[in-house]
Amino acid sequence: MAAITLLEGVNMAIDHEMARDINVVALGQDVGKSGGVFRATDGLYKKYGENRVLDTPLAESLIVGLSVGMASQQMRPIAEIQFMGFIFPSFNQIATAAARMRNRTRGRITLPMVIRMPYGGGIHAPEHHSESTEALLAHLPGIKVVVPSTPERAYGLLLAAIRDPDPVIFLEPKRIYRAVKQEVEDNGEAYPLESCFIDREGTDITLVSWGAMMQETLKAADLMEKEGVSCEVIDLVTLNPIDIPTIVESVEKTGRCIIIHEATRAGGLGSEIAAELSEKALLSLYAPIGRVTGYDTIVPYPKSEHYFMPDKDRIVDEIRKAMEYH
Amino acid sequence: MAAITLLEGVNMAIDHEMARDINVVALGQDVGKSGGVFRATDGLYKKYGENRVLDTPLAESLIVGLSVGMASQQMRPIAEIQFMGFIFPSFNQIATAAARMRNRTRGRITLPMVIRMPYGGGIHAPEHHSESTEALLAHLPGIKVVVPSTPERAYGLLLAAIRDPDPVIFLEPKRIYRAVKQEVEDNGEAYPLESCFIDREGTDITLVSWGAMMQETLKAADLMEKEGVSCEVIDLVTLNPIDIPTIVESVEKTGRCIIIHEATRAGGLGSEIAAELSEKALLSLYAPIGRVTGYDTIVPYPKSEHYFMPDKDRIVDEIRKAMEYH
Amino acid sequence: MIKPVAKQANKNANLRQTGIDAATKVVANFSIRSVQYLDENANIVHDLPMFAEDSAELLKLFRTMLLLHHFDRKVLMLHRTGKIGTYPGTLGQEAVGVGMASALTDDDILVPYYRSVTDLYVRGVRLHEVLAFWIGDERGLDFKDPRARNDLPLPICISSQIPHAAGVANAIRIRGQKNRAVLTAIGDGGTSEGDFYEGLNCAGTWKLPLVIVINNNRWALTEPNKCQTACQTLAQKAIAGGFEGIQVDGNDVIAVRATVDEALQKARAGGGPTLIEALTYRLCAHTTIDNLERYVDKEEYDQAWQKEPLIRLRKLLQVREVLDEASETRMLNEIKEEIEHEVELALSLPLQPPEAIFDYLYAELPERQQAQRAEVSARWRKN
Amino acid sequence: MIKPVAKQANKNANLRQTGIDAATKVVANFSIRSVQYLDENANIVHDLPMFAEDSAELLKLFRTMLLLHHFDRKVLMLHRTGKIGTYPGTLGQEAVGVGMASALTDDDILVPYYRSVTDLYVRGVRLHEVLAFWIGDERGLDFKDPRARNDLPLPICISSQIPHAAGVANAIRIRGQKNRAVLTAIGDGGTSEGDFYEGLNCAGTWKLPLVIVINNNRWALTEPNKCQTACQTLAQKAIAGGFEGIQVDGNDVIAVRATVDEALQKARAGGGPTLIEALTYRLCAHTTIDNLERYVDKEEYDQAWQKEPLIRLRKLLQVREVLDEASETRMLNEIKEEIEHEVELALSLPLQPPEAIFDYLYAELPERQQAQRAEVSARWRKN
Ligand SMILES: Cc1ncc(C[n+]2csc(CCOP(=O)(O)OP(=O)(O)O)c2C)c(N)n1
Ligand SMILES: Cc1ncc(C[n+]2csc(CCOP(=O)(O)OP(=O)(O)O)c2C)c(N)n1
Ligand SMILES: [Mg+2]
Ligand SMILES: [Mg+2]
Repeated sequence: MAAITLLEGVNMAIDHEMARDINVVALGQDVGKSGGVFRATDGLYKKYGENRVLDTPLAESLIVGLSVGMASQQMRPIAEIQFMGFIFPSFNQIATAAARMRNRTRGRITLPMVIRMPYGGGIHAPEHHSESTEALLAHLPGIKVVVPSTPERAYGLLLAAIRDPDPVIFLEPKRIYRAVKQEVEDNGEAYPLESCFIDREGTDITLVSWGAMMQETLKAADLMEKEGVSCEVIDLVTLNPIDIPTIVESVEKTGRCIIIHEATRAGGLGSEIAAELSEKALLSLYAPIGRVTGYDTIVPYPKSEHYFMPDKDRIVDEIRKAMEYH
Repeated sequence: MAAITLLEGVNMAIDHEMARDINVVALGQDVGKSGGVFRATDGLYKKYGENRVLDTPLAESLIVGLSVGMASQQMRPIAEIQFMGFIFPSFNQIATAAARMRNRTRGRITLPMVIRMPYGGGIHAPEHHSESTEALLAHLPGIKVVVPSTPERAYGLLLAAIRDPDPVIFLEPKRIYRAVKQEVEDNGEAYPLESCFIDREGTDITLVSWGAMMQETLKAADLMEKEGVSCEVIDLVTLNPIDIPTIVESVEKTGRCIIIHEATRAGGLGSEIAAELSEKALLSLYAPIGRVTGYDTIVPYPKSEHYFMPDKDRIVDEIRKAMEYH
Repeated sequence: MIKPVAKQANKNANLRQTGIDAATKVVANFSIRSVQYLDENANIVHDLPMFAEDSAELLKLFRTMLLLHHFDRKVLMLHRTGKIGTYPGTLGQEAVGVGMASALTDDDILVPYYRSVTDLYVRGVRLHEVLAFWIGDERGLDFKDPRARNDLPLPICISSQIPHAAGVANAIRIRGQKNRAVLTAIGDGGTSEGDFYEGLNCAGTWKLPLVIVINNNRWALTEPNKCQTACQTLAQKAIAGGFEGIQVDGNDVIAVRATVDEALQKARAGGGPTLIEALTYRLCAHTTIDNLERYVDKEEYDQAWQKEPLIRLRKLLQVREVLDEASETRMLNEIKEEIEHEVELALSLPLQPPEAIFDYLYAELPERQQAQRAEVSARWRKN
Repeated sequence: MIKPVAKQANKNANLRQTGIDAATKVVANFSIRSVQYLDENANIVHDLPMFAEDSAELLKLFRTMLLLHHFDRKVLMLHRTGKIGTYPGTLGQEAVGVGMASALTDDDILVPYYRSVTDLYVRGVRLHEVLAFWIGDERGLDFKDPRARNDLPLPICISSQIPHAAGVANAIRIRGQKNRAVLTAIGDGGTSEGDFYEGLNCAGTWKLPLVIVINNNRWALTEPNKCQTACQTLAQKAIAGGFEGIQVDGNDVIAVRATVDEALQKARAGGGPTLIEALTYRLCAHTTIDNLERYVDKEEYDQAWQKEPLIRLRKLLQVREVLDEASETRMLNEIKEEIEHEVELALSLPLQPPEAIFDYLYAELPERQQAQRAEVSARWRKN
């Protein structure tokens, strides 16, 4: 069992399911012969041929629309959108077709499909290549939205996404595509798509994050530990549905909560979690719920991106503020 | 001065600005010769001609993209999207072009443009004709999002939107297009695009809503008044930016808050307001912040729409819950 | 530093006289053909296809068209009496849907567009289902006829069905199924949307077993063709997809059926897609809630009635002596009975239970929605 | 009840032999022409346009192309030494951008695409500006040359510029400005996106003063033309818009310039849009961070170098005795100086202040962002 990256975890899951189920096909721009811009589908074209790993025309609405059509005939398409910044041309197909087919046909036609894409900043990529607009997707009933933060979770969650009978959006934090290696067994075991992970138990404050921000959050928790602050760290993993009960339980214990995400603050998913807590755990709160997020501005170009991105320092500051609140 | 409907307020504002400024043009599907499906542009084609009131091809991405191009040359396009449910094909043009032009050219090119559309349910319209996805728009920095709830506000806010130097999304609650009449003077006076309205002062609880839900909210406030509960009612009006200071001030006074909107709950704008309050007014809260919203499901077809839609009864229940909380 | 050249006014003037014409050679030629068998006066302008020799067959098509014709009128009445709201009629366009769908086999798949009642009916979808959908009940899209079980539901988002149809066709291609093809439809206005072209382009690139029929009824809501396009034919849009486009007289059901039939056979045999523009006329308003008198030229409209598809087929059948006034009256009575029955079924459909707004969201309802479902249940069961 | 017909296997078989062919008539014809003046061996295959008689003029074009050619190589070096990240080169495609932009007047407007460094350069945009954009500084799009002030910035979203270009052209049309037209560009891959067609369709419908140039460099990232389209020419996409499409040898700068020039004149005169497909080859990788050896056929690539646009123009200029080795070396030295200077300017550009991430969001910054701006300021000023 070799140590693999998150990216390799993605590849391994797709490979596993393609081997297992002839109905699974991968499609997208450059995913075929060349294996994708990040190599997420590397080797699959050679292994499964051009009928199961399809280089599509450069058209995102088409890619999702094709997937809807294929899934309606009991295939299991895994579509790649090259970067999350380019999901918008396909937004109509996601919102009005993919998310609704089961509902509008009263279950006659269902869509077992995955739309996966690299997302988030921090790799000094050009404009539109650093977006983190998960809140837009998580607001749409009828789809699921999932984000792994480790190689092992990438593998187990993507397996689950591919097997899920409904459309799943799978967001891959590209900043940590190759950042960490982990031993992951190719055992075909899928994770549930409705549970978060408590990555570290703690008693003073709950930190909720997902994707690449988990790294910064864990670093901040380490730093605070040295100051004697015990952080409970939750990897949210599923953005729709959100595992609110686990978060509420944690906050009932710690009395404080900070949510960390890259996305713009206003209307970001931090708001949703804070709102749920302010409803379900109000009396447990010793301090206002903090949100450490991208600012309410457009993701800056690479040279100024660091001003925008949450980092461990901003998280630490917010933790201190919560701990000192009275 | 005649009493006019909200729809006529919209028409009057467009007319006023077209008369005043040759750069103002209206465009969209069916807006020209026939005056639009709801008649929002009625009479303008005849008055200003086919060069200023344009029947576009049936293509939403084009409509917004055209507006971006025209605005970049100092025209002031007012684009109509026929129903909010059909905004998705244009989402890419809104998010990646309209919202960012000023920022990405460091102010060299700016886009004084309006995208207006009827939104919301309650008129027994077919699928996709009852959407209320304002949260998706309000999450995008670089645009403004505005919703009037009365004829007079429709007029004053739309004037402001047309004159604004940046892109404004103008959402028209079609359920009350013709519901109320009000005397509105065609005086060219615009409202600011960053302030909410306190429609009723109260001391026990703050109700925040917008659009057609204002009607239900005011009804609920009336009912509660009879039970001796004094509601402060806020018409949010601008969804981006949100006038948080006014809401915080109100909640500091009342100690309770309920947000009412048609849109789906998870990731709806109610979350954003609740999150801000849970941060800025936590210690003033006597009760959890309530949200009365559409459920987390797809807007049902007309026959079942009433199960989904917030109404005065649901608001009243939530107010009682907040008042009884301890 | 040598500066790039910006103005060339004089030289341009010279150039203009000579122009680039002399320096060009033709590298590609295309033409668009048009198909018609039966003209508006029921003259047979070309030898009929085999199936049309069979009068019983034509009589079936006639009956179906007549039924849909009268269904439209019925629905309009229902609207006037406040029984139903928005419904997009197919008056005048019956030959398009009936002709195209009658060329399908059970193995083929239909991907309808929102105005597709006629093709759906041929496919076995019952009128009360379509009506239920328009009245506002999701169950209308849960098509019950086995032939239509895999057909896609009506899409409301104009043009979004074209990529779906390409996807269905792609599934067939990938699976190497040689007995199947996909048939889809779209309006003339729909050809302005990006999704239409993206699907066309992909269909050509992958040689998909797909036939796309444009119901060119000359109107997109209140906008006539000229607001949508500068093209002399919509069939020529296929040239941008790199495959054949063909025009057909959409009021000649024989031509529609023959053309679609041949295109489907080509598709099944691996010959790739075809775009078919069926020229017809929307003799009804956009929907029941629209008033066409506001924007349609009366004279144009009256002329269009002269070319209406039932007239010529009726004449042909009368000449062949398989139809006369008496038999048509009998037919009409039967038809009206079916329509009444279907309308009754649609209007008497009991409401779905309140909980149903959650029950088809996911295979398994997440906790959050379970709680909301319970809330809805409690609220509406008590009342 | 007569049931609709689903299967017609036997009859279909018969029909197939006869087919609809006999029942068709041709209703529209189209052809695509191609323009070339100078072939790859510098043979003049057609009488040159006026401007090309002027050797000084051609020398300017040559110099500009040579400069951009070397700029590309310089940027690749900078990438290898870690000084810059992603940059999309124009190696091999210099004649497209230089040829098209040199046909513009100052009154026209350019709507570039993301790989548009060559046309922008001709327009007066400095190389350090384009470089700054790619290095990750928004100021790169704040074009300083007066000619480019109204030109649109580089768009990263493929194809999104086409509706913008149509909008700019529409502003010109509405204002009745007869001295202006809009020139825009797109890649071959970009022709698969819906926005491309929506813009095309509108340009045709409204007869917009718009010229669209497709830089067909045969690749869209790692996908060759055949992954994008079944069309034999991309120029034929114009037929779907109802206007003229024309192909041009994109390695023949004279042909590009002449064709675009004529199309712009037509546009200014109210003759409507033109689509021009310029056939060239991407001799560089997709961007500096891509490796073309992984997917490009070596032989095809080597052959493409033989047709590269500088070779033939150099030969012509040498024959005309306005260029020789010595003068080209001098030219190259000057060019390299300009390039070094521009690179220096780009790399030495001081960072924008932290607050600048807020300062161009709206004309007036809302309260919420004002507070965030203060936070950023405090955080980054103290460090
Ligand atoms: C994406 C989208 N935009 C707008 C509409 C509103 N709309 C419904 S039908 C219609 C006109 C369609 O015209 P056409 O495609 O010619 O079809 P027809 O109605 O003539 O059958 C419009 C604009 C819609 N349903 N979907
Ligand atoms: C909407 C969108 N989707 C995907 C991308 C990623 N992407 C950048 S360039 C490119 C290929 C473009 O090919 P082509 O249009 O031929 O232009 P070229 O690069 O050859 O100049 C892709 C897929 C993008 N920038 N925008
Ligand atoms: Mg139509
Ligand atoms: Mg290319």
